[in-house]
Amino acid sequence: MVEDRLTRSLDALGGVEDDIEKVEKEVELIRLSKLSPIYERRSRAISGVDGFWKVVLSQHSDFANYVRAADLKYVDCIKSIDIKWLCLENKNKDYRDVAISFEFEGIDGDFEAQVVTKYFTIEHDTSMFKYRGKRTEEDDLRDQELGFLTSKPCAIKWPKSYDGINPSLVSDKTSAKGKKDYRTGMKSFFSWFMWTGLKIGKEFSNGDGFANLLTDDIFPNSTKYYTEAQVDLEDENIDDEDISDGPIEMDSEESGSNGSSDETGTSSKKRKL
Amino acid sequence: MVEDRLTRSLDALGGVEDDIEKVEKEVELIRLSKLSPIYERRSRAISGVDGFWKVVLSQHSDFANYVRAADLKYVDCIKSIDIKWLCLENKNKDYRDVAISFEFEGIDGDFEAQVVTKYFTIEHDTSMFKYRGKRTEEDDLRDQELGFLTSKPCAIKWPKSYDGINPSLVSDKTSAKGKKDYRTGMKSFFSWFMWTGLKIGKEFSNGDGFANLLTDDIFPNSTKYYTEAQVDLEDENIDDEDISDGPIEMDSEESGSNGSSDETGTSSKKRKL
Amino acid sequence: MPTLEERLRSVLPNSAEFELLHLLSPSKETHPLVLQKAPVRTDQHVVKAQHFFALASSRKIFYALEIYVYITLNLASCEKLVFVSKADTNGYCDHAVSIKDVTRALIEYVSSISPEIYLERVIQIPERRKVDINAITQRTTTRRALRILKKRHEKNDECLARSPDDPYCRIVSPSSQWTCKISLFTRSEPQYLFAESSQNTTKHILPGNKLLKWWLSVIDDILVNVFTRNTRARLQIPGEETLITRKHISSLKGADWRVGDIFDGRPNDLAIYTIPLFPDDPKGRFLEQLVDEGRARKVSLSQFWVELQIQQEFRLGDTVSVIGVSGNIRPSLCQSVANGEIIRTDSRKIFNMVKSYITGEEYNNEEGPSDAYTNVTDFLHLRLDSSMVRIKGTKVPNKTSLRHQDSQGKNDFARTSEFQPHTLNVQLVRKKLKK
Repeated sequence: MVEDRLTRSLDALGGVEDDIEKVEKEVELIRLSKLSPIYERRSRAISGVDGFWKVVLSQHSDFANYVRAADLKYVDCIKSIDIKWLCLENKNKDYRDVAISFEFEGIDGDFEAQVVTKYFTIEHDTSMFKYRGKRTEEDDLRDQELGFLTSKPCAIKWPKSYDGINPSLVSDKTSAKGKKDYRTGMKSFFSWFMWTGLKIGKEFSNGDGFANLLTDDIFPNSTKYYTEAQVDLEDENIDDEDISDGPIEMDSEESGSNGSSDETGTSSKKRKL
Repeated sequence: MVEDRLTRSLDALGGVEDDIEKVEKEVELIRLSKLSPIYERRSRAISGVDGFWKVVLSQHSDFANYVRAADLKYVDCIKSIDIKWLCLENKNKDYRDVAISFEFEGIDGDFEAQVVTKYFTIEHDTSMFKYRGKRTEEDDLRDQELGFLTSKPCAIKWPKSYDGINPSLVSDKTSAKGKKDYRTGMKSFFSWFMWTGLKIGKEFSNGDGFANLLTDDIFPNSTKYYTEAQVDLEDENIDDEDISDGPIEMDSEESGSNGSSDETGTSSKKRKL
Repeated sequence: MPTLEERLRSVLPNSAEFELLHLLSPSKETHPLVLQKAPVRTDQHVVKAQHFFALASSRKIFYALEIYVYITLNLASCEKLVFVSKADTNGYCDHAVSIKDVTRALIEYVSSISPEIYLERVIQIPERRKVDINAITQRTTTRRALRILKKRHEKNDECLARSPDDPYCRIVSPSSQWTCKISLFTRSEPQYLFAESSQNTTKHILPGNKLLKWWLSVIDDILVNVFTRNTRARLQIPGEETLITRKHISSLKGADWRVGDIFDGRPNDLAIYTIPLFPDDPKGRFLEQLVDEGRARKVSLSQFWVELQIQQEFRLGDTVSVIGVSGNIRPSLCQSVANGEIIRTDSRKIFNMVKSYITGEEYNNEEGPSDAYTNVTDFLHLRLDSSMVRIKGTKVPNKTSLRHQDSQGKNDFARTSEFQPHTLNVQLVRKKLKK
């Protein structure tokens, strides 16, 4: 009978997880529908702040990990970023399905002004993968349950200065130089627009990570990043590195017998594993 | 005129931030009210899984940072943990106000079985601090705006084995030994129940961090931590050490003609700079 | 063969009592230490494990040493590499302990352990192991894990019982012949394993050149004590003249000390295919930087050493060095491990938990070393049903050191022992109070 109890309890826990997930989805939908008009209002406000996205993107420590340093020239051309959650118009869509739009200013003779929208969809069918890279059966099981991000390739006009590495222009992909150029181009921000999520190892890498970074962090927190970028960087802990060599705090107890006996140390830090 | 536009835009951004915060609070309230009955159902399921909380708490790497290793003996006595959000009964409460309850099993001759509930309240009035430690005026401004966690001391019966370090029993707080015992006791899990949040440096340290860990992480994710603790096999990258130590990924272009020309490297992770 | 306890007893002061923690992490398969030009052959295995030692006296932890061991198995060869990662003291010891002798004894001990010990139970790299969909891994979702647990329970398995195929694999060493390498990187730092211990005024920090001398003497002793005569020993001081580097090794006892490294590269070889990658290692970080800068295919080994010295993380003017040993342990000294001298954790998580009771503490006052001791002792007792090993020293001080101690008092310990061999440990970073 004890056994039955455990079986029943584990089943119940599984059911609870299902219900929690359902609630989280419901709530996320409510959240997005309430935030959506506010984000539109924010977009209009942002358009009145020159260089807003340039400041946000160039100060975000993670953003730079996804693009080549050379891309930053064109990242600076981003005039606006907009994200639409597709579930707000179609309740059948996954709440993680989004359309991300970029408005680029042009650079004379090199880069055309344009507005580009890339659509992202959560899929569960792991037979869609065209190249599986190092995916394991377990990855499949996980993705079948939780879903994985995919996207349609989307047309973007590359800068002229990238002609040498633009993957659609590299005709000779067998020579060492051709290969190298092709691969360099694949690492560019512009190749992300071609990302599908179905060709592991054969396209812009970690394109879903980049999409999530934009959707879950940079877009919702853009005002915070904008203001943070204005903070005098000198007196702030910019990142972990700075914390590790920051000033060492002394326990006041040491400095003398004047400490009262119920002092328990001023250390506010705890151990990290 | 340009200035006017910028001023107006920045004002608007500020207004947007206020509205976002309002929405987030509203949504959090909805979320908690929907989750609350599910959590109750989960509690019943958990009671059918022997040692559930022991497994969760002893595998959670952060939990151990807040208590002394000796406390683990009594942490193992925790039969249930329950969290109630006070805003669900009184809309005027901050959504971060909670009551955290622990049900302890007893240990014969050492530790009494008991149920203990500790209440946490967000305050904004920084004049409440009795000891300010190293708090700055800037901390005050921040806490006045965002609020800070406080709590009422709550009675818990300490284990007999702790008589030597139980702060209420250490009568001599001036001798070296008395001081040391007192300070040791202050680091115990049991001293957290006395934490007020108003005596920086003079009570259990980082008591709000511990409360937040329970409220925002351990309690909502307890089933996940329970199953994670049953992992048969640890993978790569269990900690930072392994990441700094990962293989360097180089483009495989050199490795030969067998790679197809559109190979872009299998690295799914980006290196942090 | 001396046990670990015997080795330490003989270097610790007579009749003084100490306690030793010796943790060994589970072994796991990993990538080859040196980036391979061609795809890795399937018959090659590289297995990595970590040793962590801590020494306590009077219920205070005062010394710690972190060592990684890499076993590289090819069809016909077996190489064991001992990477001395970090060593540190904090000054909280009331006895005059020769940290140099302790460090030497511990590295000799680790060096002489047979490779088999690390191969009994190995976590395989994911791409190599057979996926058992009934095993719970870190990729398993909560709901599926609950179903697996239920199934196990219904089949009357214990929840924690391993599935019939033990997911750990046993890799059998191909032959009893094995080579042994030691590698370390010396650089002076205020603290490596004991955060804020530099604030303890009894802790004395050696400058880079003295530290190098200290380590050379340790390694030289090990070379003479446990290695065969034809063993190579190498010293490389990035950016330093060969002549000056040579001076450092001219008076050492080992037979084959030379300027250079043990990585078997020619000066014109690409550094990326020659320099091994160790955890948290400046050499490795520089290699990564070369990859990021797209120069990995251009920088030769000789250029690597020159440029390494210019790296930002090398403080100008302070000596850093790379020391290497490559050869064979004298067969009569190769040993297994004795019962009770190792605490082998089942998971790396538990290993890290125990270790962090030491490395996560703050050592600006005596509470740190004492809390670390208490927490480790309690954790071992409550969770691992074990304890630190008690060791009573037997070393009778000779006259010179007695006199030395008389004149220096307590500080003798600090003066002769404080040193910092390697790189800043990222795990020292504590969580700041979040408000």
